[in-house]
Amino acid sequence: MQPRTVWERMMRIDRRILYLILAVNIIGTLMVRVAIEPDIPPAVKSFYDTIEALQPGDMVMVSSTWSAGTLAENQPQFEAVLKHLMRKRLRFTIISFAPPARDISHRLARRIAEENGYVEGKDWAHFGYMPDIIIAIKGMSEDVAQTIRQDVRRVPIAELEVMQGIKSLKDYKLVVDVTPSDTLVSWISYRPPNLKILYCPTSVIAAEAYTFLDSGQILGIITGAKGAYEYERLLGIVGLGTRFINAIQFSHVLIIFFILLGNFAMFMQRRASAS
Amino acid sequence: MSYQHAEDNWFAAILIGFIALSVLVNIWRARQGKQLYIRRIPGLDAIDEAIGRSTELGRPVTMIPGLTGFGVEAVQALTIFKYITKQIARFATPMRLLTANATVYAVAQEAIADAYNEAERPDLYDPDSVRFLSSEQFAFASGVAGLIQRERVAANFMFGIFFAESLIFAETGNIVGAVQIAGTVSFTQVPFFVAACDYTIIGDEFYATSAYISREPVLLGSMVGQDLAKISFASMIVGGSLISTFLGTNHPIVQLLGKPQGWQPFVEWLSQALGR
Amino acid sequence: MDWLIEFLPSSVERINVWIGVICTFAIYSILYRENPFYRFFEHMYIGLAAGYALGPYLVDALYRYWWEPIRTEGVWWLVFVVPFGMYLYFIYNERYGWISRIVIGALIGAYSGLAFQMFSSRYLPQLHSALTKPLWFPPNATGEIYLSNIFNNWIFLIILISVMTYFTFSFEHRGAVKRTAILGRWFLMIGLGAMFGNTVMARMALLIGRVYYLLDSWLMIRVGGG
Amino acid sequence: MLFDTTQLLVALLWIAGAFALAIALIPLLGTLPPRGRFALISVVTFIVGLFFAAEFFLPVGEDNKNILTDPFQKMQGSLQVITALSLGLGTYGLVRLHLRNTVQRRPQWGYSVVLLTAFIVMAFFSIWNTMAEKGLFGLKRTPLLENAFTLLFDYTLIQLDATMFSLIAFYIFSAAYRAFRIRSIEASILMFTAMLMMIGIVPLGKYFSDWMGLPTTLTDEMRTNPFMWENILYNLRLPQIADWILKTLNAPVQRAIEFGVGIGALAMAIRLWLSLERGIT
Repeated sequence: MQPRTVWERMMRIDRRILYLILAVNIIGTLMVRVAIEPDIPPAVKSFYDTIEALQPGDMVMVSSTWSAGTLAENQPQFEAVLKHLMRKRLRFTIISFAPPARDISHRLARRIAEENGYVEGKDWAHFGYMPDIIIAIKGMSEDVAQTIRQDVRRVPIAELEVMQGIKSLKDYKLVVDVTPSDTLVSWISYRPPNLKILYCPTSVIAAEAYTFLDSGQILGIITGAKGAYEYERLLGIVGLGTRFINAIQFSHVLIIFFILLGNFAMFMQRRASAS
Repeated sequence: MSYQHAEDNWFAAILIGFIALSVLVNIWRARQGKQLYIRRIPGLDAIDEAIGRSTELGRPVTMIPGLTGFGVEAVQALTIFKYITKQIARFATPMRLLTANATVYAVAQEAIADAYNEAERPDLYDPDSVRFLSSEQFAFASGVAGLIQRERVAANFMFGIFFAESLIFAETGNIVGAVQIAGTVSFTQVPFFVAACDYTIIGDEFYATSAYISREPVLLGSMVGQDLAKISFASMIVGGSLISTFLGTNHPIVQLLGKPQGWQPFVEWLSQALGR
Repeated sequence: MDWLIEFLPSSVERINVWIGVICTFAIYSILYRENPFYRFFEHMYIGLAAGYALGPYLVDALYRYWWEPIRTEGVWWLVFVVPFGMYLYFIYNERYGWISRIVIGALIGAYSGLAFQMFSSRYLPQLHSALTKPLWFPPNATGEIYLSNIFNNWIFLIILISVMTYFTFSFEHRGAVKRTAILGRWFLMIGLGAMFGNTVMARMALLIGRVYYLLDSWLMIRVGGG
Repeated sequence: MLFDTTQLLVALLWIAGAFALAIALIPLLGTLPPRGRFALISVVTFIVGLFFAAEFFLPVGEDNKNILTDPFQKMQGSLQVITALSLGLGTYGLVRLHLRNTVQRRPQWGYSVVLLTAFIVMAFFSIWNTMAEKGLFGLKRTPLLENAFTLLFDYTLIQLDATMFSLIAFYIFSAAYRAFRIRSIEASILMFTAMLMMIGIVPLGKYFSDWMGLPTTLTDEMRTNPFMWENILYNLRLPQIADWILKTLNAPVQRAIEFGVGIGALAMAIRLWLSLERGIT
């Protein structure tokens, strides 16, 4: 089975060559900086506006369930959102539904809090890890202190200054769900009726969420690292999204080019074998 | 915009009751021996065509029942594989069924042996044709890819629940020029199958296929009941849209249809309307 | 020169980074071909993942939802949960294997019971939203409604109904219904195409994140964007 | 006093009693005929399901709670305990398999040793870490624990995890080139949409649109008059097309899928609840 024509040889190209092309493309485009201002999609704009509309001191829950596997997508979102919350001087608490997610989000939040003069326990808190999302949401809808008991540093919830005047999820204004999995459905299904939801999914599950955006079950979407870049531009900061965006868009160009090339080769090959 | 309890809008309870009833009544009818109708979906024709192609070529056929453990989808995938095996047994085309789960493996062995018996060719059954490769996602994927390439399979059937390994299967099958039919309820993987396979059975169609093949009363009845539910959804959407257009988007009937706290305004409106 | 000294694994921190990098390259070596190096790290990965899960998932859940409520709240009936939950382990026993199905039955029952609230909360607001899309300027317009909104509402309705038609099975698709269903399948492809485009972006971003780690933490090159 | 399990001794006695009862029941269960077994499983499934269903359906009082709302937390917690036990089951299966490989010196048994070693070391530190967090048995976080856990978790497990996930990018690229062919109308629609999305959602899409000289802003006049030439051009911008696809074409498709999946899931829940599903149990 020796390939005969150049087209056939092209179609049977060794996959390792393709891998190499992709790797080189990504390393190259990561190093170069081409600044293109984005068009802010309405879903990101309404995300921003929802947070902007809150009053200083309002309470926000950040649900953070991502860890190393999807770090590249979720970390830029998480950082951008936290920076926005702190800029607005909002109070917030973080909760994770996976143990690695707790460690990673606590570490990051502590760093960003220090940079912005936020004090853990006073301005924000990390509730640690809850194994079951349904128990957590249904329980917190009645009583946060009873459900969570202690924050990640083992301080009882009732003693946290940040929790003053907050009894249950009903006293929260907003949930921001930063996630690579289907936690959104649990928030949608089991939250108290008036709690608003903002959504930071990985891009894989972003398209599915547009039906919830249309129905008003969620109010905004930041789509992966690309969305984080758009959000960073809205906030006027430079973060991981800004660093990644160039490599993301040129990898798209590369893939589109190769899909077209593959189809062209097949077309030519068919014509050659027909004649 | 969420429901804590059914009391938030009793319409939810009514709708759930209606769906439950239509499913249960149809299961009961099917069990009573009533012949319920399910249309023959185009995917089945595609399966038959693929079987035809592979028998012409005489090369093996591979079947993959997804990556998950033993569950509803795996059972239904095996139902379809049993059907395929019965067809190819008549032409003595060899087959390989590759699993990633020990329980699925055990059940598959039984099912395939059954299929050869039912086709009256028990002599053709080779226990080694059903294999357990690995329970690790990518180890399984590379095992399948290797086998597809080595044996240059003529047709490749993938039914069940799939994850990111789906594109490795589809790509490899494509390279050896196999006819590929996929059927999955994992919507995130459907794009890969559509782009690389000859035909893709999507979502509910997968359940319909196995119900059609197995004629299992519970599946048939449930399928018909679900259809009733879908038709009622569609008619509520069309009717509701018309009411929204002519009477306004916050008309009590519109509020009743799904809005939490929509029950009270509807009851008030209804009692007023009846009182008048 | 300074860079080289910093680069080499001379501190605990750097040794850790180097170990991480070795792990990364070991996994990537599969891209060239299957090899013992990859296999070693693959098995290590499975072992580590299984071992890690025991702490936060097993011990934590037993403590939080079993031991703690028994001891601090005095919920005495919880004591039965673990002994009876252990019936699960009969699954490997031939004679008593069926006993494990009792426990699995309880889990399945819970899944079914929870499905009702999920159904109501997740799907009914979507139903409500689908039927509050006016097909012409409605009598009680709140906010501004433009012709383009009406146009999009029509498209929304047509796509929704045609895709739903495609997913019906209990009657023959003939004539107009058949055409609607075929249209539905094509619209479905548009939705799947949108998912596909986003999936590609997600996968690329993850790879970019990894390359970024290698450049930033290992080679200590400050990358793009300032 | 008898039910006061906050006393350590009482709690331990209760647990011992519960274990004794569970063990004593086994021979009794063994005498059940197959029909009885099926009935028992069905009844347990039904009752547990009924609890959760009733919590949702029963009317609520002023405080938005009904009689089952408070026990709900404990019931759900019990399920969580059982799920955790089933995790132990999976681990047991994995360890058993590789122990057997090692003991019987099967081919490639060296890798099984690697796996078991990694498992034991990690399990030790992971359990220690969890217990230290809760302050159980007076365990503390020592420097040894901190360092070992950082190495094993942050610099090994997490790195392996992230790398495994990122491998898929290579596979997608290779599959895109070698398998994604215009073979049917469907595949063409899908791939055309995908390519439009890929370029429309990134800043390059805006860049191309600007370069082609398409209008960059939407004015009020354009909004009220959709047939204005500028408005038509504005809507041809790649980002606008991508957003329109996501919102107007993709959203109803996703919703139709949601309805199908939701109705199917509800039907399946009912079948499982009433033990009608065949071939599973």
